[in-house]
Amino acid sequence: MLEVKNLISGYGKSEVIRGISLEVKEGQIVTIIGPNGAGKTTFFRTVFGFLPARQGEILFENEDLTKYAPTVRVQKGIAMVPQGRNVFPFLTVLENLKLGAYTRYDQKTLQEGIDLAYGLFPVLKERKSQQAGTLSGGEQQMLVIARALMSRPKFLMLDEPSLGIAPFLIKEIFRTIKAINEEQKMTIFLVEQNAPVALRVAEWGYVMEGGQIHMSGSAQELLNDDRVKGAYLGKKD
Amino acid sequence: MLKKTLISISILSLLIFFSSGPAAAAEKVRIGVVIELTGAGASLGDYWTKGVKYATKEINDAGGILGRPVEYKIFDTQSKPPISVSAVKKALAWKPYALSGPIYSSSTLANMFLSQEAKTPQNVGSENWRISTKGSKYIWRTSTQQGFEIPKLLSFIMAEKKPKAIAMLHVNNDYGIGAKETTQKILKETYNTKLVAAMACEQKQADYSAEFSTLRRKKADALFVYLLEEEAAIVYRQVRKMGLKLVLFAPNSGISEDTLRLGKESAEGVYGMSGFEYNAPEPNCVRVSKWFKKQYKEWPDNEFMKGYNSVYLVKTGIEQTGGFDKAKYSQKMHNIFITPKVQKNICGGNLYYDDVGDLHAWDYLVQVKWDGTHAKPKIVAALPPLKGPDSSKKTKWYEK
Amino acid sequence: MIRWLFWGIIVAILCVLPRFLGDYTLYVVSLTYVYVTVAIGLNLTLGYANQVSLCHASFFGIGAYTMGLLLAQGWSFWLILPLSGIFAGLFGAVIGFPALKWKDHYLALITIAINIITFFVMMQESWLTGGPTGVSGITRPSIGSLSFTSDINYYYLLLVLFILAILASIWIVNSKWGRAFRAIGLNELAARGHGISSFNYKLLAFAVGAFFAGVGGGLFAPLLRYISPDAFTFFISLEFLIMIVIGGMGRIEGPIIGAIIVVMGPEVLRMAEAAYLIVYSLILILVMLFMRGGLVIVLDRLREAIPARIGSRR
Amino acid sequence: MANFIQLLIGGVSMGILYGVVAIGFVLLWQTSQTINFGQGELVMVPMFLMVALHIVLKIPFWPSFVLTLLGSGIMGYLFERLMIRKLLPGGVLVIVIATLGLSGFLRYGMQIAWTPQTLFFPHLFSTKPIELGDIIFSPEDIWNIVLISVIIIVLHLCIKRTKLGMAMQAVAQSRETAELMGINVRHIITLVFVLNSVLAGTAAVFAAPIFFVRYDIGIFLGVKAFVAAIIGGFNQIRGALVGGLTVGLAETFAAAYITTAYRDAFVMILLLVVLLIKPEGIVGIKEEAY
Repeated sequence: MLEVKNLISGYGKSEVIRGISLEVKEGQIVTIIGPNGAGKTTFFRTVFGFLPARQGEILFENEDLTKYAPTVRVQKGIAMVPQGRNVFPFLTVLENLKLGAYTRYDQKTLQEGIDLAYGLFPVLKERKSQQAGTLSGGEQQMLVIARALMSRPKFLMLDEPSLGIAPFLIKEIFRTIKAINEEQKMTIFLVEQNAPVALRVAEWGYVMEGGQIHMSGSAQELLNDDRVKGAYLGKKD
Repeated sequence: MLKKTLISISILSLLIFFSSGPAAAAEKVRIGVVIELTGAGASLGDYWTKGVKYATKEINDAGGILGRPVEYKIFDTQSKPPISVSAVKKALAWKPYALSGPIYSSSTLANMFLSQEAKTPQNVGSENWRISTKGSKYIWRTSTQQGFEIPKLLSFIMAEKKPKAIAMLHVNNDYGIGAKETTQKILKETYNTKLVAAMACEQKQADYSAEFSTLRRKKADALFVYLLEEEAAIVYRQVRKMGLKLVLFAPNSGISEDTLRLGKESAEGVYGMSGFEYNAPEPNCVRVSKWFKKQYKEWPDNEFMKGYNSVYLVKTGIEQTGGFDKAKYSQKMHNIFITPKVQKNICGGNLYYDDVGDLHAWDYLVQVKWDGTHAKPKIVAALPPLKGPDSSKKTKWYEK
Repeated sequence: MIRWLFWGIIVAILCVLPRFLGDYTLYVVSLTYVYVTVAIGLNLTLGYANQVSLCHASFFGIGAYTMGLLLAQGWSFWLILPLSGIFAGLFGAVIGFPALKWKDHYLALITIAINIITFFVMMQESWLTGGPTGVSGITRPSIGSLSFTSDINYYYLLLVLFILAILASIWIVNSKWGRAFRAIGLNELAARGHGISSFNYKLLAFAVGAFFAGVGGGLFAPLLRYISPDAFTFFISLEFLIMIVIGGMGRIEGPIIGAIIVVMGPEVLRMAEAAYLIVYSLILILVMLFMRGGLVIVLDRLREAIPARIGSRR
Repeated sequence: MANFIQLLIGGVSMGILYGVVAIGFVLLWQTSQTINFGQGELVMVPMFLMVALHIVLKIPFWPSFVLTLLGSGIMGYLFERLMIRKLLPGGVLVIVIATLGLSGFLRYGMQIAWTPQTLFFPHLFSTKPIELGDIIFSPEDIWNIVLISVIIIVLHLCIKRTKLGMAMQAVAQSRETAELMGINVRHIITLVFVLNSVLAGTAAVFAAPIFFVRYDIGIFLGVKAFVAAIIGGFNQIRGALVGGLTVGLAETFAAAYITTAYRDAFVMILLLVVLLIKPEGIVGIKEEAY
């Protein structure tokens, strides 16, 4: 579904992504794990179009995306949940959700989307007329994921969904991610520092370090790999 | 490469600019027009410049001054005193015989010492009374100063309208504050009364409800509107809009063509003083106004006549001295009575210049009448000058 | 070595300049010196410490009125000139104390408001300032038998003080203060982390900037020999801002180039009569569109192009 | 009491005019962090346009009005496309200086291209004063207040209820997140500039009979609206309105009860007081909350 070939990008004079090639197959959950500063977020921002690609191709359903603005990529069926809590703080939860469906015009899909969001995260229904800025961190993360689903994407990109969230909520969020993948047949592309959680839901994984892919394999293989274990999985697991 | 070329061009132009020293004295009579071409006074400066232009053309068509053609050059003061100083310096570097302008009193006060030092006659359009107290022998006014205008206006209003409580709106600058001081002084000394309210207004002020509420509180029945043209028109409009019953009276800025063009029917009934207006009963005022109307499709403001006269004053002075000596010019042009015999084309009839360059001339008390399409000042009375040969001519109020 | 020669030649040119100038151009150059002095102050405040001030005309006016009013009381010019700077600097510190808690557009607005208020005080409090008619008859100074009354002599006085002002600003920029200003300008939080008391230095930058403006005002009054409130409006503050932005912020050469353009630009362009203001406005837009770092950049390019390295340190 | 009510009407009718110009300031600031020092000129130019159409060419009022708004919109579009888009990466100061240049360009351009004189503009409404007991007021003031209020309410509803309005709010709160939603931020910014110009054009038509039409009126209106926006709150549309009314009322009441000599200074003192006590403005929200 998504194929990245020899991608190079960065900020100013520095080159952060130094030739990355990878593939995400339709229907799968694929994750990139790696240490802080490996360039995972930069890679995501390049794929979504916030950063221009300096070289290489980003093929989505065999079409090169590099020439399109982020807006167009949304219309092509890509949605991204960026790092941090990117809610519109002065709009209500419901208004936030409606904005998620900005590229979808008809009332029916809108209502379906809202029902789906409320089904996945019932707490959002309770808070629907509250200003989004007043929600807790975990609730904001749920809202952001739900909002990304509102555009009915075929391909959902999630950047560090576990960042700064209470541990019991992390599990719930990942359970939901899995559910979205299974019930909605949505392809999910995930960046996570919390490797064990990510690899447990994913089917395929890449390990990124210093702007390059160091390893790849099925999630199960990576979970059992000694090097990965030593570097990212820590003692607890 | 392009940038380098640009730099060398700019350096070159700067060099050319600096190397162009004072030009050699020419055979022309040069007049440096230091005037409000931009800024708040741009509208007035425009009339003035047109007056200078017309007078120059007229004089040159008739053979110049003592055979020499007149040439003028315009220097913008931007309506700002510090810039007016540099404008006068620049004008003086051009070696003019005389200067014409500026109109704004604050600019004149800032730059008049330069013409005094350069011993170059300067004919200004300013009306602030302080100008005549500075002791310059090279400054002449082209209109009567507020210290002469206001007592004449008040004498009519007090005698004919007998107001019980007079209030005043004045523009918050030297022109307006000077008028407030003069009015307070005259009311106290001559009529033993005082203004019930004297309110400073900003330029471009559009809402006068605060001022009107004070008028109502003080039970004023007459209002002296000492504002610039646009603001005066706005006040007339608002007085009508709010249904106030007041005797309105104003200096010449309040009944000038610019004000009436904007005030239209709301200016009906306003009393004002007029020196050189297009409808003054004086042949030259009528003649140049008609020319203006033909040329620009509207009636001129009195600044046009003032600019026109500023050139003719130079002609008069030179012809009176019979040469181009500026010191003699200065001497001749003080205590001089300029009648149509002395200078055929000058506007305003008999003009008397006293020993400090103040103009004493006939003023006309007018009342604005609305004829359905235009507001026009109709003359109610002719008031003789306070000083000079004509001051002894006691007239009854002009034909009512 | 070559650098000193270069500056020596420039100073020499400035010294002989009056011989080639008419009255009027001499006045314009003198006025430029005064404005550069003020702009240098703003450059310290805004260019280095990154604190916007849109009331520099107030500081300038306070300096000018101090000079005009105390001269009328019979004080000596040489005593008043530092006082002009000190009064303005004190005023800067007093308003900076509450104002500098804010930054960017809030600080810009606070300073605009202060400028408008001081303008009204100059306008209305005639007992002190002479009101809208201003202060006239301001005299020029002398030392012993050396009198600065004539335009040329006053030009030389201004030239000396102008060079002193530039040297002072270079000294300040390279001193401990200057480094602190730049540190705050670049990143206030980081500067605080390095133990720089950011508020005190911001206040200092504001006061020093005001001091320069005050001295500029003290020199301005005798140059014009007349001052009125119109010379110190908020729009004049904008002109100072434009000077350093066009010239190049945070560079010693910036205010010099900027003041030359802003003061002399209209004078050169005046040939086109009223149209020069349009041209001037257009230049502002174009510089912002295509030469963001100010005209100093042109100078840099030129310097790079000339193999012998002339010019001052960055 | 009668006096008080009359001052109130006077202050509100001026204040609401400042407010509607200030709303434009707020919209621009919110969506693109632009501080537009040429705002006053965006009112001045439509004033002249209105005179050209309605008085010189004698086109009836309503068609002239529509054409004026159209012209304003085009002006706003060009302003954004040709200037602001290139300047935005440079930051606030660069935009401040460039818009100052623009303001001068339009002002002196109008003076030379047309006239330095003040031009007449007729009243839009009846000028026959209405008397209610001791209170005398003019229909013009009342109509201005009512019609501008309606315009502001409609604008408010559009922003709160329509899809484009929501998108504008989204861009104002976070540009990048708005892009995530598939909102074309550039289009929205252009739209806001057009909207700002049209609002300014509307204000121009209401202001013309009160101020008359002159090339340098923009400085006056621009500064007043700027101060109003800050006093009320730079990041809230209702802030601009509250600010406008506060400025209008403050100058009227201060002039009536204290002194007229410091009329414009009072507003500035008020600005300082507000900034020192509540820098985000009367109804503004702290920017740190973003």
